[in-house]
Amino acid sequence: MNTLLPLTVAVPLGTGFITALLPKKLNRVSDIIAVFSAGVILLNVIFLFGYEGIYEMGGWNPPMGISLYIDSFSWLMLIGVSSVGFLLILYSVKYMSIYTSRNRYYVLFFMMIAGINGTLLAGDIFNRFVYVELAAISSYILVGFGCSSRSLSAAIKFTVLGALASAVTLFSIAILYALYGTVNIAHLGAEITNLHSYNSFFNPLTLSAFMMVIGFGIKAAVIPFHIWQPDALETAPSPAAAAISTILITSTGVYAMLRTAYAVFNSITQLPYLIAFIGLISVVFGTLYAYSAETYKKTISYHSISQIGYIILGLGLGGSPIVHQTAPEAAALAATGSLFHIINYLIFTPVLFLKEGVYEYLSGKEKDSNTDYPTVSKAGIFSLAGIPPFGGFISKLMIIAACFMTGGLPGIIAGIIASAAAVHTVLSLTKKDLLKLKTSLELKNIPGFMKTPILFLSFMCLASSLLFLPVLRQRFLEPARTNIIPIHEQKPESIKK
Amino acid sequence: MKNRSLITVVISRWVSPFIFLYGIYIILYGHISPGGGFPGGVILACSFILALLARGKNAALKRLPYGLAKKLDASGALVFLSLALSGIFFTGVFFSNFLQKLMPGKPLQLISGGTILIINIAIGVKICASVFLIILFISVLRIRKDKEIQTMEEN
Amino acid sequence: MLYILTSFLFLIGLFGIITQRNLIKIIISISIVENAVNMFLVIAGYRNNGIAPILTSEADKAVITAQSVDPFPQAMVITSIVIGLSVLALMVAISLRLYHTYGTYNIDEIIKKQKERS
Amino acid sequence: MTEPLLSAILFFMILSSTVALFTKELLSAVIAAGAVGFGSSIAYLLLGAPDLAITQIVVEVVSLVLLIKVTISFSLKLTSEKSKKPKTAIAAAAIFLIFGLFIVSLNNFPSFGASVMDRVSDAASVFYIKNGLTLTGSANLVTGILLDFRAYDTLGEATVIFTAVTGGIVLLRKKGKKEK
Repeated sequence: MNTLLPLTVAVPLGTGFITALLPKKLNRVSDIIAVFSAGVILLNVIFLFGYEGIYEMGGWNPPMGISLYIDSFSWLMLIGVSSVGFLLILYSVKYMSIYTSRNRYYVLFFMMIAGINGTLLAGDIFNRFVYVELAAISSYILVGFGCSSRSLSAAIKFTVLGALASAVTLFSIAILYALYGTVNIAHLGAEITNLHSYNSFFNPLTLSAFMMVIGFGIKAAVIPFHIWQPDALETAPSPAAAAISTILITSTGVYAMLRTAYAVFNSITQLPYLIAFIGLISVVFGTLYAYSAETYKKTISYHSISQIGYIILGLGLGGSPIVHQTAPEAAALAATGSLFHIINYLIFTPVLFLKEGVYEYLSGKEKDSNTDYPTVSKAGIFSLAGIPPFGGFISKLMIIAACFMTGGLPGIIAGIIASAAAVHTVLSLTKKDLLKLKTSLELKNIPGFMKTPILFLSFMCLASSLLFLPVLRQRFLEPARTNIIPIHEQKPESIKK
Repeated sequence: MKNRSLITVVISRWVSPFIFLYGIYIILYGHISPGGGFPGGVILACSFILALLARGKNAALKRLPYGLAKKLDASGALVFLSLALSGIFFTGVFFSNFLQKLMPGKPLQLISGGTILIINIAIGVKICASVFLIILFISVLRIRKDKEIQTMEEN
Repeated sequence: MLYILTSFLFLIGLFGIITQRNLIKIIISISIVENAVNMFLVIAGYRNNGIAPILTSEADKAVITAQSVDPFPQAMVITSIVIGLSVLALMVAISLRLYHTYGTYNIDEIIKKQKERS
Repeated sequence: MTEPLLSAILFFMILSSTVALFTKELLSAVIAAGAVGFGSSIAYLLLGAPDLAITQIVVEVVSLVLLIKVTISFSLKLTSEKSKKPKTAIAAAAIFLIFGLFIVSLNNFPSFGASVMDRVSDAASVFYIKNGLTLTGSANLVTGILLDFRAYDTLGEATVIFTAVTGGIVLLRKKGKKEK
């Protein structure tokens, strides 16, 4: 058992508690503590590279105690989350000086990171529920951090939907517990595969699966459940908006939904289609809403919904048993493309919010700007639009190509719709003048703490396309893909039963 | 301050020590009878909340000052976390009940269950401070005539 | 039967969240939903003629093993009750602050006043 | 005997939650919601969960204090709701549709009183009940689970309420932004 595993959660928790104990005047000290421990978390995760296994909390075996579980997919998410988290903390040091009570902000931010790390490592659905709640509650507060009336109304909207989501998730856990008597993910998966013997489609198990998808779908802000997202992202402080749109949504929404769907409900063969369908809807309506959005931040928020849609679409296709049988390479491509797109999404979305923060910091105004930002940060928007050399292009292409490769009619229709949406994304960004290269802000004026994260992430937008190289792909993406997608070899018999 | 009825003031002054005592009982005997850190902590907080509601902000803050409550809130959680971490130190496993393994007490006695008793006390203190703070914030927030918001925290 | 009643309670809360326009009533609906879910879990842990999972003497052990209700859902429900309390406190804090700005708990009026200001 | 009694309590809870939703006065809605909470506390007592009953009753007291505090300390307004009849009707229809789905789905759900422990022999709870006392030293098995077997969950939960308090401090402070 690797002690680094629980430390990934314990370090941010401890940082939060200690920062809360510090007196208010020592803002400098809390800055140093925050940056230091964000670095420690990042190092911690880097040292976990290649480690696969479980950690039994308190030394109790899995069904009795709680277990932490790490594999390549969780590691991939963890490294993304902790490096983005580190950069956002760096950025916040300078940016948050325009807000009051900065050390409380650090407390909340570290609680959110602790919740996210706990979510990613959880090997137990109830434990995952608790840590998703922790991350969610801190994010509700971060949205309302500015205490302006608009941010407060965004926060209450987010809170109400989040509370509903958690109740629905808990209901689903309750049904699973009443049926199988365990909440451990591995055990539940095994029990469900063995005991799955319902004749009708309407049974407690599908009800539970449905509720789980709805609950995590609200957290992931996919289209029917997206109403909290644009408001929340528009009014939150910039680094908090960047954190919520990337690390929170991908881990407590997308990761939790897919992990539960594939590890627990793997015997419900229709579930991947539902997930892929939700993804497709999000892709289409995300770009459509973005076209008519008024402000810059709203446009970006809706576009990020459609990017999440691509991720879910790809992983839904990649997990479906029928695609697996008819066109295995399409399924593999879709899943790999989705994982690649998660990485790209984690890189390009923060840039879009952070450069907005630079403008706010320098001018003190909250109005949105289409003109004032360094040219380098354009990389983010190019990657989002899918302009060729950038990472976003390759991953999107992989997902769309996989749709066509499935061969079936629904796959082709999905591919056509998804590629039309991709073109539409570029068009709507061009219409809003977001793709033009123009600059009126010199890099010199930006404080170093704010400049470094933006420059690094912008560079990574381009560099991430290197992940497509077979050497790196096989090292990082392929193991993660085999970890998340269940193997469907024994499927046909269990369907017949 | 508002006019407070003499009956509420006197009765609340009489009752709140008993509520406090009951809360302590619920916390300490949480591992051998129904109860535990959570309900016990809320009951402890209730004795302060009663003072807050019946006799006003100052009477409650005299018993549990604001700064102390904030410190107790964070340090209770910190004690819990450090007990979990000391599990690594003593037995090599996070969250192991090392006291129970090293020197098991006699079951059904007060001193039994190893770290469970300590965690119960830490959680009790923490929850007491938290719930008191929540109610304090809600009841202190007022808008004066000049639209200045009165809160506990100055910026 | 009990499960159906509990899920009906859940759906009443859901109905409230969808239709109510008053913040306090939405908060109430959420607490109803949470109550229903907790109730569902505890009912699932019940055993016929069950007793509480608390030992009073060491000799009790056999009785407890044979008759005690499931302690695990109770532990989960305690966790969920406390989470519910903190979410409720948070929502009350936010809506109180909104009330101080707009003088109402009604969502429609808040939105209307927001549009007037901007 | 437990089942009819529980059904009666649940009916009472359903009734009072309906009152809470449809009454025009906020204070009565809050009190009706309190009735739901106290009803569930009694139900927990009947279901053999005294720990939960205590927790639920104190938490309900605190949340009632919170809700009454925000409704009573200002001028008590009637909720001015213009009834949007068609929208409410659609929502009600949808809810009944989902209710039908619930009934159909929960059709072959294990009956009341058939605990998981009797059905699944290797369930975690069987282990807890057999060995809880010897392994944790806690006679109250629920506390044993909360603070030893699954203490990690409890850490998360304690952190959640800590975060909520921090949120209270943050959201109810004077000014969000410094003035330039």
